Amino acid sequence: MRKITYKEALREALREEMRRDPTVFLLGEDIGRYWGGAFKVTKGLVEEFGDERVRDTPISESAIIGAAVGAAITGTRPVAEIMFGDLTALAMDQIANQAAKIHYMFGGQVKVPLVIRTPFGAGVNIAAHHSQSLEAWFMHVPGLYVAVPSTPYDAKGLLKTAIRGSNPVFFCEHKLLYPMEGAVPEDEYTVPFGVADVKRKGSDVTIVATLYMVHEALSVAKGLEAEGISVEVVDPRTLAPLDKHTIISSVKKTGRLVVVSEDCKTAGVSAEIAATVAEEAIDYLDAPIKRVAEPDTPIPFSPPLEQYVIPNEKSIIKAVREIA
Amino acid sequence: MRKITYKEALREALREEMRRDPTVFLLGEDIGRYWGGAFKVTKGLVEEFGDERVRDTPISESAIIGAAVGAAITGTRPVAEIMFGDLTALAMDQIANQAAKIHYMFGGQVKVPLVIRTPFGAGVNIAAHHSQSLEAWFMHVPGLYVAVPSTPYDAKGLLKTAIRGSNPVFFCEHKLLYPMEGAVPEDEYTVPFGVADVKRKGSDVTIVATLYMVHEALSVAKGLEAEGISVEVVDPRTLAPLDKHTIISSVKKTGRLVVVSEDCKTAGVSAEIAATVAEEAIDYLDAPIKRVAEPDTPIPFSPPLEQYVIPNEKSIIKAVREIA
Amino acid sequence: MYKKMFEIRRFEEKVFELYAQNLVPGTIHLYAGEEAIAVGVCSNLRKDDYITSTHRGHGHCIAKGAELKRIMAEILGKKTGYCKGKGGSMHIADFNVGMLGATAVVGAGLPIAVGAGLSIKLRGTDNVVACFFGDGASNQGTFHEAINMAAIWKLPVIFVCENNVYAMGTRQSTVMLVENIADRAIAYGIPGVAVDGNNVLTVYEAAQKAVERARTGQGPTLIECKTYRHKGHSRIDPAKYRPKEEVEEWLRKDPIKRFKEKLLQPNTLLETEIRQIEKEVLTKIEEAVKFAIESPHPFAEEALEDVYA
Amino acid sequence: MYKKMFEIRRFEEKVFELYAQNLVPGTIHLYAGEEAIAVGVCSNLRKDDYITSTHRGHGHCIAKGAELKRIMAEILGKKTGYCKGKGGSMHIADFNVGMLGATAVVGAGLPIAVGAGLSIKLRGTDNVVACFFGDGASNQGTFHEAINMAAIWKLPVIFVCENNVYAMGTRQSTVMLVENIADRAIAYGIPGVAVDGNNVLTVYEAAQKAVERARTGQGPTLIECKTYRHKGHSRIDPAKYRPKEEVEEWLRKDPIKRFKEKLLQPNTLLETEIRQIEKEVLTKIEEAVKFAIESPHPFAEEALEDVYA
Ligand SMILES: Cc1ncc(C[n+]2csc(CCOP(=O)(O)OP(=O)(O)O)c2C)c(N)n1
Ligand SMILES: Cc1ncc(C[n+]2csc(CCOP(=O)(O)OP(=O)(O)O)c2C)c(N)n1
Ligand SMILES: [Mg+2]
Ligand SMILES: [Mg+2]
Repeated sequence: MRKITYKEALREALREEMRRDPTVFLLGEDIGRYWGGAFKVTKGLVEEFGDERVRDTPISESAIIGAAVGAAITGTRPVAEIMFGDLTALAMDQIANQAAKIHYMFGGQVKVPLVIRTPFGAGVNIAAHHSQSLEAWFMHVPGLYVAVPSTPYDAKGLLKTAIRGSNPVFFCEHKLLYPMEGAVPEDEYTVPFGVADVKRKGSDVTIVATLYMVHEALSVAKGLEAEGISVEVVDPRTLAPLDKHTIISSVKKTGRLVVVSEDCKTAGVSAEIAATVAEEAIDYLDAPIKRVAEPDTPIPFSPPLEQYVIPNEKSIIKAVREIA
Repeated sequence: MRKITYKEALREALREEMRRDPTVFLLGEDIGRYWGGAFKVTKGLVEEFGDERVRDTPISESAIIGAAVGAAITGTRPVAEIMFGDLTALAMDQIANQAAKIHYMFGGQVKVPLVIRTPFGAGVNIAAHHSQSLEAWFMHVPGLYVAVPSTPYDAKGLLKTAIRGSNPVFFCEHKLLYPMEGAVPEDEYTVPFGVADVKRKGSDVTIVATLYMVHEALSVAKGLEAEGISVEVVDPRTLAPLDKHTIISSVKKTGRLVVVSEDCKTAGVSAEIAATVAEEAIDYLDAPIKRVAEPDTPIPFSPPLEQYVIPNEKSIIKAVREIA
Repeated sequence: MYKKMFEIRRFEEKVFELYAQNLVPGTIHLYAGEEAIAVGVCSNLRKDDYITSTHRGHGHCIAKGAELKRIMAEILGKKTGYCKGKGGSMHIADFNVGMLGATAVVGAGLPIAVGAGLSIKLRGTDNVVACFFGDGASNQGTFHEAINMAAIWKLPVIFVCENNVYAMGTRQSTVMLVENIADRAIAYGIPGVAVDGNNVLTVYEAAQKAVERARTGQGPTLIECKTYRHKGHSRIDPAKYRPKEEVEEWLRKDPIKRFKEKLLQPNTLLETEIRQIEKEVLTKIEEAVKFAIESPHPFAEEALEDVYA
Repeated sequence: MYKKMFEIRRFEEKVFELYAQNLVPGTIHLYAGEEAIAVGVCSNLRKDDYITSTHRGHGHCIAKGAELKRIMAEILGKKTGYCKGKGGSMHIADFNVGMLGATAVVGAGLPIAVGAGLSIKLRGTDNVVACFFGDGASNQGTFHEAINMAAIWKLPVIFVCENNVYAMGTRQSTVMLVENIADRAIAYGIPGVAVDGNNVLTVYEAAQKAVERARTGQGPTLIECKTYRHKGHSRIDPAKYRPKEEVEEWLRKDPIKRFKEKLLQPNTLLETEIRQIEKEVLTKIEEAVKFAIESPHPFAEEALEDVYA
């Protein structure tokens, strides 16, 4: 199968959906003609779809999301880009109090088909205001779906599902994944929400990981195979809805769970997954649940500091060894 | 000992600290002369301390917190009030990206002695935009402390500690607690951060609960005593720092854990506490960990709907019975 | 227009009564005294035009054509309300008449209105959006971001600032140095007008111009309507911060009384006609109350529905 | 002032060089071309006055008197940097000289500056705060909320908008309809002036007035300085969105060249004096680079320090 990058996969999803449905449009800061988005995901789309549907905005994050909400409830399907995930904090009211609650608050009268795309993740030395992973904030907001694609295939398929859906989707991308290549069919496909993907089968330990951490987990799995430790890597692909079933089935098989997530440990993604298993499948566990996540610090700038806080193969292996 | 309300206890803490330290001041919407705060916590303070130190602001949540940050790093100790916890979403950047990160990002050069007070909680039929419990968002932000007092005693003592400290404190109050009475000594005292309070001793099941849920848990404990089930109720009092030691000690004793928190279940406070125990004390557990929390819905308006989603004695008892 | 104004007034009085009888859960923010604005603006709108609203939204709903009985049922938390009891007084919406819903986060409606305007432009229809908000809301960052965005994209949005002198207990003059909020339009390069918000004809004319401008693709307008709420901010507020003389002066400027006097001048409406209108309204309201009171509450389990579409 | 301006220019050129040599991690936003603003403003400030800064903050630091070597060390991620390597190019602060730090969230510095102004007022000192931000930042909600707050409380804040025509690839004229951002001051009832930001004397005078106003308790001023960045937005940006003629025209208006020409007019500085200044600067910068390069990186475990005070 042909290989394309994560970034190209996202762009293809946008292009195909914009071709298919004239009500789909994009808005965000510098996503258009002169930049194509800070990470170039939307590059080239303005040439095909014009300035109206690939719409550059002022630096007004609240109004970007608010405008997307207003557009979504009146017959269009906006896909908003927030240039860095950290900046979603500026639009938190529009995301959590408006977009996510409108369907419910108004008794189901109206749908809010809206996608918010944003990159999370550290690793490129741009410090505390441009490197966070804040998925957990959005997981904690009922009414939102949260997608976390780790491969070009998932990125394309999930984004298409997000755009076609009837609910607001918080779509998390990852800076380090943009250039990563992977197999993506030429033919039309979508990836459903709420269906985890077992990225590697194994029998001794389950690792649940998301986004960039899936790849670290896969490397670890490969490495440990030589030592005779068989690791299963489960990628939930969406955090809301969360495919508990696949996670729990894996744990039932392996009896051991390591949850790996790049966000800060306390009250992060790994907490929810660990808690779910502790609640629903504790009897199958043969060892404590391990969480591998960023320690509770802002992301520092200097490379040795930054590398120290990002979870990596080493920290994952350490956790696996502690329980395997 | 004399009894005063939670609201009065908070007011006393503010008054005493403002008397003690002239750099302490308050700011917020309608906290002053004409209103005394939506929940009247600051009522009467303007008469003693004047408009400058009990400062009414425009409806500008971002600038309220931003101004508090700027004031905190230049020699004063602001206590900002956000009228409803739901509205902290509007100031999320200033809270999470500025207040919480300044000390770290600038290499420890400056302290940020700042308190943000806000009421959370449902139960008074004011619907989706005025009833949330969002503590977990702030627990997930390194650099912030998060206080969750459940009694007048704790409210006063924790608020004094918050104001005297060197770090930004996100201080969660609860609407239903404001009128609640409790014993508060006349003499000066403070309550340290990171020290849980065992609100009731027991040996069969541990309930960890916060804010209003502490009282529901205590009622449950009392009720179950008659049936011979001995429940220990642990109130962490601060979520960051979290007193894991006390929680784990209790679990070691009882072997059973129910975590009760009013926020939405997914990625909420109860997830972190459950995950911590699953990670650090799983071997002492004789049963699955139970979480009692709001289902993942916005808070509905109509009383039967609202009552249905708020955790209560009934839902706590159910959880306890399932594992005890 | 008189009918609608009277309808809102009597509706709000009724809500107040029901509140006193403990039939209304939560809190209420009454629109009484500000009727000329919603009615003056919405009388320029078609059914398929949009509005966005605030915590003080009953008047907007009624003026845009929502049904009294379903509004009342919602306020009472009944299953037959517009939002099946999930929204309540501060969150009423009726998408059938273009009422895009009330948000209780002050200022949050402005960007949403901009989005509706954007959608109109993208879909190429000729609808417009009226966006209601208060003097207090105009100090929110969203005011700035949203109006600027509507301006640069020439969106069909009419920003209607209901300046009722106070935001809770806070006087407008203490939280901004401009006398007219309308003057802030300069910052966005769009027209801004300040009008007597207690005169429905003045409001009507200002809105007419703005709607015309919007419908013909010339972009947004900021209209500031000077008005006053008759009651406190919410049910619990005795509004002691307002000087007695100020309240009396504004009560003399009651928009309904004034409009009625105007209508009673020779060659317009007869007193009997007005009485007839008023009677009809009263009946309609009684019916709405009856409907709302007799309607069932939602079942508790319905709380779990409608989280996702 | 010439010295400072030249210092900034050469410093930025050096950063650019080091970047090319792969010695600078992350990204950089150079201040080259805008030196007249930081220097013209900060020359009116005392050491105990404050400034707040942005992602494009090296110039602000230098103008306020921070040490070149510790700035450079921070940019290189070294332990001897102002923030021990935790901040980097976008987050430099030096509280000893009243530099309250750079935030990389566009517009987030404005409310913080207001808070510093509030603290000055409450503590009863006569300091002032200069708050730097870009044209792009002036569409953020925080711009609106913060300036309004400073205005109503008459706080000693000078809002300095560095209008360099672009926010990344976005031209100012496409995201606001006002020609002068300074005109937005009207919305807050404070003075607003637009000045040639490439003429250090003009900037100096405008800032002088504003500082005087602030120091004497008369409240804030909004100064818009028209300028241009010589390079792209950040290191990766070739800035192809800028018409060639535009770039050339602005390069002709280079603030340093212009100031130098002025200084060389009879009765001011001699060419030899200027050369002397330039020489000193070059030496200082070489020293800074040497210091920064030779400084150690922080130990990895230090990442866990400084989360709480
Ligand atoms: C963002 C936000 N801040 C504060 C509140 C609490 N609050 C509700 S209404 C109100 C006053 C609003 O004043 P204004 O915009 O003038 O509208 P009015 O009530 O006068 O109609 C406030 C402060 C809120 N709901 N939302
Ligand atoms: C709130 C926010 N939105 C977007 C960005 C990404 N970003 C960084 S700099 C910049 C442009 C800022 O433009 P301007 O304020 O004019 O400053 P300049 O770079 O021109 O000095 C953008 C969009 C950001 N850092 N913060
Ligand atoms: Mg008002
Ligand atoms: Mg700029």
